[in-house]
Amino acid sequence: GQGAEQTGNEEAGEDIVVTDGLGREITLSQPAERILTSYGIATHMVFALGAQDKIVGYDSPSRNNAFFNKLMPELSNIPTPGSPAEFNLEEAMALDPDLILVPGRNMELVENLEEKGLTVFGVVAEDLEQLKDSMLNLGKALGREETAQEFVNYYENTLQKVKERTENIAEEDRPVVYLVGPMGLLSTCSSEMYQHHLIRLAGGENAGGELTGGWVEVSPEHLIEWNPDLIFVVQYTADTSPESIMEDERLQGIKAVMNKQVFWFPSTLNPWDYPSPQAVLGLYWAASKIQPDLFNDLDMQAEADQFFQKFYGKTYTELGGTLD
Amino acid sequence: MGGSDFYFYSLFVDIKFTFIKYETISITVHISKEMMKKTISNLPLQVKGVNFSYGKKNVLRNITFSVPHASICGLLGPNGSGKTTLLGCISGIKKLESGSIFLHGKAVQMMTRKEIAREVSVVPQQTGFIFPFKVLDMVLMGKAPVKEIWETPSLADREEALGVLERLGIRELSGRTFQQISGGEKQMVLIARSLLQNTDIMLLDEPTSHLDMKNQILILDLIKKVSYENRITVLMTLHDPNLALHYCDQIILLKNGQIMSQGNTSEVMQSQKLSNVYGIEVELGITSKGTRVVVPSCWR
Amino acid sequence: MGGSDFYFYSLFVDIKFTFIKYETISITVHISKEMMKKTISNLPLQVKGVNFSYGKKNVLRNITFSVPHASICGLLGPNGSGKTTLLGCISGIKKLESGSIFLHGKAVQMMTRKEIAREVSVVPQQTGFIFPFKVLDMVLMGKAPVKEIWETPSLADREEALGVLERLGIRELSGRTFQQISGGEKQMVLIARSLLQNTDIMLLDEPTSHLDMKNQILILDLIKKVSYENRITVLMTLHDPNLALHYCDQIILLKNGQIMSQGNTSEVMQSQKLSNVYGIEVELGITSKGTRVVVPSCWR
Amino acid sequence: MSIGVGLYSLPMEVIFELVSCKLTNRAVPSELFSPSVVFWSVRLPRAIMALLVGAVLALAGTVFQGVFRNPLVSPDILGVSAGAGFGAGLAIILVGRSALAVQSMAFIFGLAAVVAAYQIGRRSRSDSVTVLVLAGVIVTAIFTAGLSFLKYVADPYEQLPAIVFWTMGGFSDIVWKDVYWTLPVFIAGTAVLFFLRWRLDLLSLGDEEALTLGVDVKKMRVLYISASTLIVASSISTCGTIGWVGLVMPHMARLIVGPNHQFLISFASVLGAIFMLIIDTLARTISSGEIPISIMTSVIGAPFLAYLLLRQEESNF
Amino acid sequence: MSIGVGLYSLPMEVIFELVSCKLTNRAVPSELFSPSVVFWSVRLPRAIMALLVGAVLALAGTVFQGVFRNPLVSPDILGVSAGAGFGAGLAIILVGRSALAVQSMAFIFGLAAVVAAYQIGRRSRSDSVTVLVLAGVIVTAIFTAGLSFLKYVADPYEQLPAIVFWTMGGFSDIVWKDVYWTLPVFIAGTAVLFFLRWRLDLLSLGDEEALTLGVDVKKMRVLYISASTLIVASSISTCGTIGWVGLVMPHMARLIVGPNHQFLISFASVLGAIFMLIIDTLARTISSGEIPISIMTSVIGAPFLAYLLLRQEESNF
Ligand SMILES: Nc1ncnc2c1ncn2[C@@H]1O[C@H](COP(=O)(O)OP(=O)(O)OP(=O)(O)O)[C@@H](O)[C@H]1O
Ligand SMILES: Nc1ncnc2c1ncn2[C@@H]1O[C@H](COP(=O)(O)OP(=O)(O)OP(=O)(O)O)[C@@H](O)[C@H]1O
Ligand SMILES: [Mg+2]
Ligand SMILES: [Mg+2]
Repeated sequence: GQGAEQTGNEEAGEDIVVTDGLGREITLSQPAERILTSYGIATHMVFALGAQDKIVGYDSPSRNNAFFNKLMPELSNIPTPGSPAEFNLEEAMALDPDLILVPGRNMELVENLEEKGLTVFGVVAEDLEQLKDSMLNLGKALGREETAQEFVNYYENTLQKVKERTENIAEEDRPVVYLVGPMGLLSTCSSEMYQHHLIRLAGGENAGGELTGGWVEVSPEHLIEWNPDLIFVVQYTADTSPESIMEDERLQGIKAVMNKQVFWFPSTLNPWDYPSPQAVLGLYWAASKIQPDLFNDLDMQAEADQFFQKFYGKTYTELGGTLD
Repeated sequence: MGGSDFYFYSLFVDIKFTFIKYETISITVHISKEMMKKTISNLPLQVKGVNFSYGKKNVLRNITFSVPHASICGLLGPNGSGKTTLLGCISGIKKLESGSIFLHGKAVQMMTRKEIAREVSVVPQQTGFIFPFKVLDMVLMGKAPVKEIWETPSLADREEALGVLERLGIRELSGRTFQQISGGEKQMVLIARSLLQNTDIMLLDEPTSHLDMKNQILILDLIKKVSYENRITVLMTLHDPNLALHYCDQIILLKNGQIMSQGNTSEVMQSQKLSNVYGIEVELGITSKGTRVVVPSCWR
Repeated sequence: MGGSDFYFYSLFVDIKFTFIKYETISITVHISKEMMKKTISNLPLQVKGVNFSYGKKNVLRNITFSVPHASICGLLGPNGSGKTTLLGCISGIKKLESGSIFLHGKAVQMMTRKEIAREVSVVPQQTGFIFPFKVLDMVLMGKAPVKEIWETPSLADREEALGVLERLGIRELSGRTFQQISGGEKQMVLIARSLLQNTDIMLLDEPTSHLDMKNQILILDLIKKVSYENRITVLMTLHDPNLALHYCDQIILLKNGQIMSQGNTSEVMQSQKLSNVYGIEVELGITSKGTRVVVPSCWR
Repeated sequence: MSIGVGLYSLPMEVIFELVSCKLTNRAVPSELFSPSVVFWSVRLPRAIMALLVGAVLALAGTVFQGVFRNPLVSPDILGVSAGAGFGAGLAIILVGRSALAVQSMAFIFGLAAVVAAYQIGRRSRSDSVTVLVLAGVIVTAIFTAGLSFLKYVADPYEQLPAIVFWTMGGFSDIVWKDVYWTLPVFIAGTAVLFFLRWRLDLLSLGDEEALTLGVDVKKMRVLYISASTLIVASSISTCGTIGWVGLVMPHMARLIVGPNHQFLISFASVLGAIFMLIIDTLARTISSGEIPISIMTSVIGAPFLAYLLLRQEESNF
Repeated sequence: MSIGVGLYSLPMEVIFELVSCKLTNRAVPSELFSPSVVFWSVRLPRAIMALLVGAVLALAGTVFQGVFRNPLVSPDILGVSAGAGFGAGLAIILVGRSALAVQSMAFIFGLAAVVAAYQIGRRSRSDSVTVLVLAGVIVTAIFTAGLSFLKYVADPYEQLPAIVFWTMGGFSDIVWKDVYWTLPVFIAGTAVLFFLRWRLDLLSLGDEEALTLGVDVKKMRVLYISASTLIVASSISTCGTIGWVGLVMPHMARLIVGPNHQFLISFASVLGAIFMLIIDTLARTISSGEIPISIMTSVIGAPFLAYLLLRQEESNF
């Protein structure tokens, strides 16, 4: 890694200037060829941009990710110098990356890396807008502008379509959705979470909408009182499954259980319920479950296959993904 | 002698049991069996060829003695001669290096803690506590050996404990915490506990230390009375030869972990023997009023 | 009297200082000032009208006495009479309820801990420890009062400490841990520490308890010698009146927190007075060889 | 009573009606179906569990402080929490999400950790309680490291949250099944400790003195540790690690009734049970989400302990 | 030496070259630019910090165990970690991510917690160390609850992760600035404790006996606690909470050189420093992806402690 300043003087005209999630301008003399990500979402973005062959190091939690490994079997031989929590500076430097993708919220790490003369891109993608921005900028930095643009277009189309149909649903017509979060049956998303907005966007009402914080613990009493019409269970939850919910004696009086409206939130490959490049499919899926009448034209399986084919080169089905 | 038969029987059972479970130590048991033939008797306390070491430091060497029934035996000797250690061996706290100790003919090594505690009560030389127990609670602990493991002291036990405190003249301390009484009062409480334990054998490690003259006499008179009336055997260490002279029936003189002399008080308490053991000139005198006293010659 | 001037001066300074800082207690100080006019003297230890209570329990009542320079004063009394408490008051551990205590004319209440510890060393009645310190380290702690806060004992101090142990005949214990020595040996070590502290005033709480006859005599002889040679004032509690008789110049008899009698040993050690204090008949006798002894009458 | 309060309002007459339905074996009227579920299946088992866990943790803490003669000891000093956490993690990774497997593994490893600590302590030349405690520190460290390692290798989306969830204590998910499975263990362990309560006084005197009073120190120590560990392990394996109660309740109880274990044991249990029920009731009532039990224990318990400390008439320490 | 090892390979001759460049004030050859950064800005400050933190934690732990006469005491018993965590959380929420603000707030609240604990302890009628420790338990509980509350109200995407990062200890983020700001505090505190080391022997005898030996027990206790707290707070505020070392190193040291604080203090510091450096070197070398420091301390430290325990010739407890 040569410091950015050194190359800056040579041929200023060809410099690539991108803005990262923190609003910082980053200048590259040429598209980054050796990238290091320390953040799962960023790794996802790199895959969605088809730039995974540029990865020289990635975040350790992604190491066991079956989806990544299927797309790129040699990934397991690439070092993992860090996670959002722990970052091995030395190993990162030893890998000599052109660009390091880190979670934008870890300001200290960003500063620290820059001090060492490394080029850092802070990824902030807590909602779909930020996701689009990040994809565009990252696409530019990685020399994948076209893919990024395609991606953004797809996103905007989808969003547009969903919004049109759900925007004007009256509050009382919105089914109450309870989303089972990572800590098991009794954890759900607060109004500050992406998942809350996703449910709203898909035409539902988040059961935990009046809560604040991140993932919040509630008691079974809440659940019974809220009496949700649908229950979504995220893939990465603990100790809970739609089957166990259907069997839970405490929940037998709940509409969702009585009407058998309890589902895994797809997908079996990667969760679609948080802001990652595949999140848009999650929106589609949720909308089709929450407002089946409005989205009866949607073939979720086909949509997913198409999306995966376009951005990952293989269909969702080919990769082994299912929708329940 | 019914008593002796009973002991023989119980020993026999013990030995059979031992053969089954611990085959490797059967030889030791054999030897004891030989010895028992002779030693099975009503003698309450017999110590035979006991050796003990702390690490490499040899502290007791071939200690052999026995204390007759219902007698008071004084254990005298210089500091560090091994008195406390010997008492520890008898009460089974310290594991012997060799030799054996018999309580009423039963080997201490083969008795459970509870069996030992029903035979022997101990007044320790020193104590240290974490929790601020009440004096009465401390004394009541003397009832532990005769209780089943799940029992707690009854009201009758409380009455009995208060009675013992009364006898020692410290009943008014019963509600105080053990940490908040004076040194001598602590000593009295420990003795009260030992009395409540009500065993056939009492071991007392310097029972009169920290006690004032009156309490010393009170305690020793009481022990003498208890020993006589209840047929209790007492072995106690003392540093004051005058007390030994006036209260003990038997004396054992210990020095450097060896018994220098033992026998009836009048035989052992002779100036030559005492001088030898303590390493200072000691003389036995008699006051004009006829009280026998032991005094160091240097006080003349 | 240069010494007295010096003390007067230092008191004056103290009082002025006191006025400035603690205006509220100036009255107390005034009274002391009055008293001081008379009491400022070379008397090493003066106790004036001391009262002390544990909670509501009154333990010391109007205790007033003084100990002359380089003399040995025995503090005798039954268990729980307040001896240990009185020593605690003198060494400044216990806060007085009223009255005052002067060390060489300086009020204990106004001295820092370090100043007190340079004047007074204490051999406690009981100790309890957490860490297994070596005997030599225990003894060396006696050097703390004369060291600056950041200093550690020097090699010379070690030599001195070993010398003291030598004098007490326990040099070979120096490398052992304090937990692993006998009761009497512990007592010797605490006395050694107090000797190393080398103060003008020594307070000893039952220094002879747990000691054998030889060591009792060794210690008391040594204290007597030290007191004489180094002009050291000693106040010690004792339970054995014979020791008091033979080693003390002065005696104070305490009962129920009150002084019953005080004065020269020969004046105080009279059978009537002792019988009164202890509540048993005591008689003073003399052996055929001419040694004076105190014995309870019941031993006759 | 605590079962009346909660987010789902259950007026007393409704509870009355529900109980009388149960007693007379009448069918619940359909409009009371939800209240019935809330009352019988949610609130009651939860309240019972809170009472039980509070009691056993306080009890075990008291016993441990007595056995170790150290006021800073809490029931998990010998590694039971760390062991249980590791066991649960192992079960989640190897077996999957079966609650039974997770609970049993947690239980077994909780016990295993204590056995390991005891074995290390026993093998040391100086067989003191301090050594035993240090052995506990060792075992705790190893199992904690093991759990961290499990987290490290766990699938970050499926297993990791499950592990994290498990380690956080709480009563929100308690169902009758949990009560049924822990109750026998609780009763057995508590009964043992209750019956042995007086010997704890003796044991806390110190080894030598206890020996001369006929207490088989080693055997009793093993008994106390086993019984306490059993109930703590079973509590942890159903409700996760609930700190603080086991350490602090014994002190509160001691400040009130003194150190005599004869009374202390029972009093500490009752105090612990009441405390835990109050805490849990507040935790599920006060705010719209569940407040973690650990926050509540501290917020309520800390000032109470401070009050007791500052109020105490005579030194209890 | 540890600075030679690491994932970024720095052969000895390179280090040599780099040092000689520095000494002679030569410009670094351009091909050594990266190694130079790794050496001077990454590895060196980190190694130095690990040494320092290991030393001060072990030192503070030894002092606390002596002052409290309890082998289970660790330097954060009076609440310094909890306070620092709360302070850091508050800074993150109120001020933002400025490292200076976070570190200073952590430091200040760490000290404040200890002061609070001391004040509670002092106001109790029985002014014993146990009461002080319980006061510490109270303060710890309150600040921990406070931190949980802060986490609860924190923005889940920005502030919460920042708080969580902060509370996990580690050296991976250490830069020279951290060394500069902690060093004076470390030196001052360590010097005080080193000079007062002998008095710790006296204090550990018990209050009354220490008093008669001329030790102003209360004053000394405040001094020891202040100096230790200062260095621990400053360590925590830069490197987060690093558990275990402060509790266990004193025992290891005591098992090796005995309880005499005159030697123990220095030995424990050195042992702690070496231990921490080894741990940190391993942590950053062994795996790709940092192994959390807490795993390493346990994995290396626990067996070592077990070895010492089992090996000890005579009882040290
Ligand atoms: N910490 C305490 N709290 C309350 N009362 C106490 C405390 N220490 C001692 N006492 C009581 O104060 C009285 C005097 O005690 P002190 O220890 O001074 O007696 P003493 O003369 O030294 O007795 P001994 O000869 O037995 O050592 C006793 O009645 C004792 O019970
Ligand atoms: N725990 C121990 N470890 C090693 N040596 C010990 C231990 N306890 C005592 N000793 C040594 O063993 C010897 C005998 O000690 P013991 O306590 O039996 O003496 P004692 O006759 O009771 O003396 P005292 O009259 O002083 O109480 C002494 O030399 C002592 O130093
Ligand atoms: Mg002895
Ligand atoms: Mg006394």
